[in-house]
Amino acid sequence: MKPLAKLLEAALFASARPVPNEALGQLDPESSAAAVAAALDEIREHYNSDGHGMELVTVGDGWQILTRPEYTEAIERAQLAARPQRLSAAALETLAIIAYRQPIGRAEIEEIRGVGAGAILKSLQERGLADVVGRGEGMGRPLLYGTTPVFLEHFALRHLGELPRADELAVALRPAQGNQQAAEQAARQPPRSV
Amino acid sequence: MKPLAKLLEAALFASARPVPNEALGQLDPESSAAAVAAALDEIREHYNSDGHGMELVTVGDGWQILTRPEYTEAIERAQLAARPQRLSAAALETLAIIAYRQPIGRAEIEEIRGVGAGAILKSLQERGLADVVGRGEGMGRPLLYGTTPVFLEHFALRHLGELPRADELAVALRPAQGNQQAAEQAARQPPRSV
Amino acid sequence: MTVAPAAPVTEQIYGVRGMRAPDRSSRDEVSESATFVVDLPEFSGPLDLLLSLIRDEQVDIYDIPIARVAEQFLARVSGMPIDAAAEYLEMAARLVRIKAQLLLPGPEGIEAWEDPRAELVRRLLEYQQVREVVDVLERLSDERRNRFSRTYTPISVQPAEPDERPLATSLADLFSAVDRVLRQARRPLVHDVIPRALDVDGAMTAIRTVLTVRARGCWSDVVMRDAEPWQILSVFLALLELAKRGEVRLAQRKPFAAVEFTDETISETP
Repeated sequence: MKPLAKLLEAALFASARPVPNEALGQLDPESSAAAVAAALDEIREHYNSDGHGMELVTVGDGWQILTRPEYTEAIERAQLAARPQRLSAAALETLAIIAYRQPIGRAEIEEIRGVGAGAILKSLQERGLADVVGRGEGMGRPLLYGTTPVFLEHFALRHLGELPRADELAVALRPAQGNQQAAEQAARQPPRSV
Repeated sequence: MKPLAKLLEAALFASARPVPNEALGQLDPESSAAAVAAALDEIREHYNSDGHGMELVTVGDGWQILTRPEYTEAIERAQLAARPQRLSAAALETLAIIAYRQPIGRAEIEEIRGVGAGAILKSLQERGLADVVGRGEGMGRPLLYGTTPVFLEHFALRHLGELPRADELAVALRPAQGNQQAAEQAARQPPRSV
Repeated sequence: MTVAPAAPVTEQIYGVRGMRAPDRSSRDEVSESATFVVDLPEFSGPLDLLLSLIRDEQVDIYDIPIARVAEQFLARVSGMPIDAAAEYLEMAARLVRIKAQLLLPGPEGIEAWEDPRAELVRRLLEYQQVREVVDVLERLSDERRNRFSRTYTPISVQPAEPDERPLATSLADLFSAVDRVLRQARRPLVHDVIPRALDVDGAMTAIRTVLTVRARGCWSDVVMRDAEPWQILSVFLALLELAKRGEVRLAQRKPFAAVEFTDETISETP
C-alpha cells in the first residue's frame, strides 16, 4: 500500500472507536481530502481483495476497522473477545422513539410507550446512546433528548437517514399528521363488536 | 491470505491482550500447531512485504498486532488537533455533583443521579477533570472524588468558592436518603480549593 | 418458560429479545399459576401487551372487541405482582372505561358519534411503528455485534494518555447540569417530625400530688405501664429536677431496682 494508506491504516488500527474524517485529514497535513479518500479506498480494496480477517467500514462521519462476522463465533469460543450485551426491548423502543422524533421530551416518550421513561433515559445517557440536546418550550422547560454519535456507532449507521423513512413504515411515525386520518376514520365508524 | 491466517488475524485484532499460542490453537481445533505457526508467519510476511501500517510482534508467550512505531507521532498529533469535544450531559451532571459536594464517594453520586457512575467517573478522571482525593470512613473505605486544577482552569475559576451559589447547592444536591449527616457535614465545610 | 424476578422493567436496559416469539405462545399454559412468577420482561409495557393480545386474537385493530380484549388484559395484569402491574393499571382502567362507554346508548345524532376507541387505536398504531423500528434497530445491532473493533490498549502508555482533545464546555453548561440534577433527583425523603415537647412540669405536678397523699412514692406510681417514651423521659427529668430543688430524695434499694422518692420537704421539717 502507499505511504498515506499505511499511515491511515495505522491510525484506524490504533483506535477502538471510529476515526472521524476530520482527524484522518489531519494525519498528514500535506495530503488533500481527495488523497485521503483515495487512500481509504485503497485500504478497503486491499482488505477485500487480498483476504484479510478485517474490513474497513464507515460509521457516523468516520471510519473503523472491524473483524469480519464469519470469525466472531470462533473468537468468542476461544474467549478472546465477547460480544456486547443486547439492549432490552424497553431501551430499544425508547431509542427508536428518540431517533425519529428528536428532540423529544420525556413526557412524550412516556406517552408513546405507556410507561415511565426516567430510569431508561438515564441508562441510555449513561451508555452514551442518547443525551440531553436542549430544552423545550412550555411548562418547566422540559429537557429534550436526542441520539448521539455513539448511537450511530452502536447500530453501525452512517447517519440517521439510513433508518427506514417514516413513510416507509406501515404507518407514518409522526402521528400528529399521519395517523390522524386513520384514527378519524375509525372514529366515524360505529363499532361492529363490543 | 489463507483462511487460517485470516481467522488468526481477526482474533489478534479483536483481543484486548496479547494472545498466547495456546489460545490461537483453540481457534480452529482442526489446525495443527505447525499450521498455526505457518499462518502466523504468513501474516507477518504479509504485513512486512506488502506495506501495512501495523506489524505482528511476539510478546512473552503471546502474539499481538501493533501499529508501527513510525506512525505514533502523527497519530498523537492528529488526536490533539481534532475538534473540541463536548462533555455529555451525564458527564456534566456527575461533574457538577462532584464540584459542589466534594469530597464525595461513588455510591453517593449514584444515589443522587439514580444510575451507575463507574464509566463516567473513569472518563472524568482520564480527562483530568476529577480525581480521587481520599478515602471515606466506613465500610470499605470508599474512594472519594474531587475536582482538579484542570477543572478550575477549564471553567476559568480561581477557586471553588467562585462556583455560583456554592453553599446553597451543596445542601440541595444531597442524596434522597441516607448519608444525610455526612452531607450536612460536607455542606458546612467551606469548599476546598484544589 | 423463563421466569424472571420482578425486577423493575423500566430499569432494565439489557435484555434478551430473541426468546420473545416462542415465549408468547407458551405463556397461556402457565398464566393460571403465574400469580407470583412473572414473565414481565417479555412485555415492554401495556401497549406491547395489548398489541400482542390483538395479534393473538387476530382482530381488526380498527374494530377492537373491547370487552374481550379488556377481559384478557385484566387477566394478564392480575397475574403480575403489584409493583410490576402498576404500569398496566392505567391501561386496564382505560379499557374498562371504553367498554362502558360503548355499552351506553349513543346520543341522538349518529353524525356526532365518536368512537371511544379512537384514541386507543391511534396510540396502538403509533406504538406498532415503534415496534417496527425496533425490529430494524435490533437487526442492525446484531450485525454490528458480530464484528469486533480493536480493544487492545497498550497498558504502559495508556494512563498518561487520555483523550487529549480540547473540551468545549462552559460554566453555563455545568450550571445547567446542576439544574438538571436538582430537577431529576428523586425527591428527598422528608420525615415530618411532630414536635412533642416533654411535659416535665406536668410530671412534677404528678409527683407532688403523689407525695401529698403518701410520704413515699415509687416509679410505677407516676409512670403508667403503657407510657410512651416522652412520658417516661418527662417523669425522669421531673424527678431529677425535684431532687435538684431539694423537694424529693431519690433512692434505689439495689441496682436496677425501682426508683423510690420521698418527700424531702417533710423529712427536713419534722
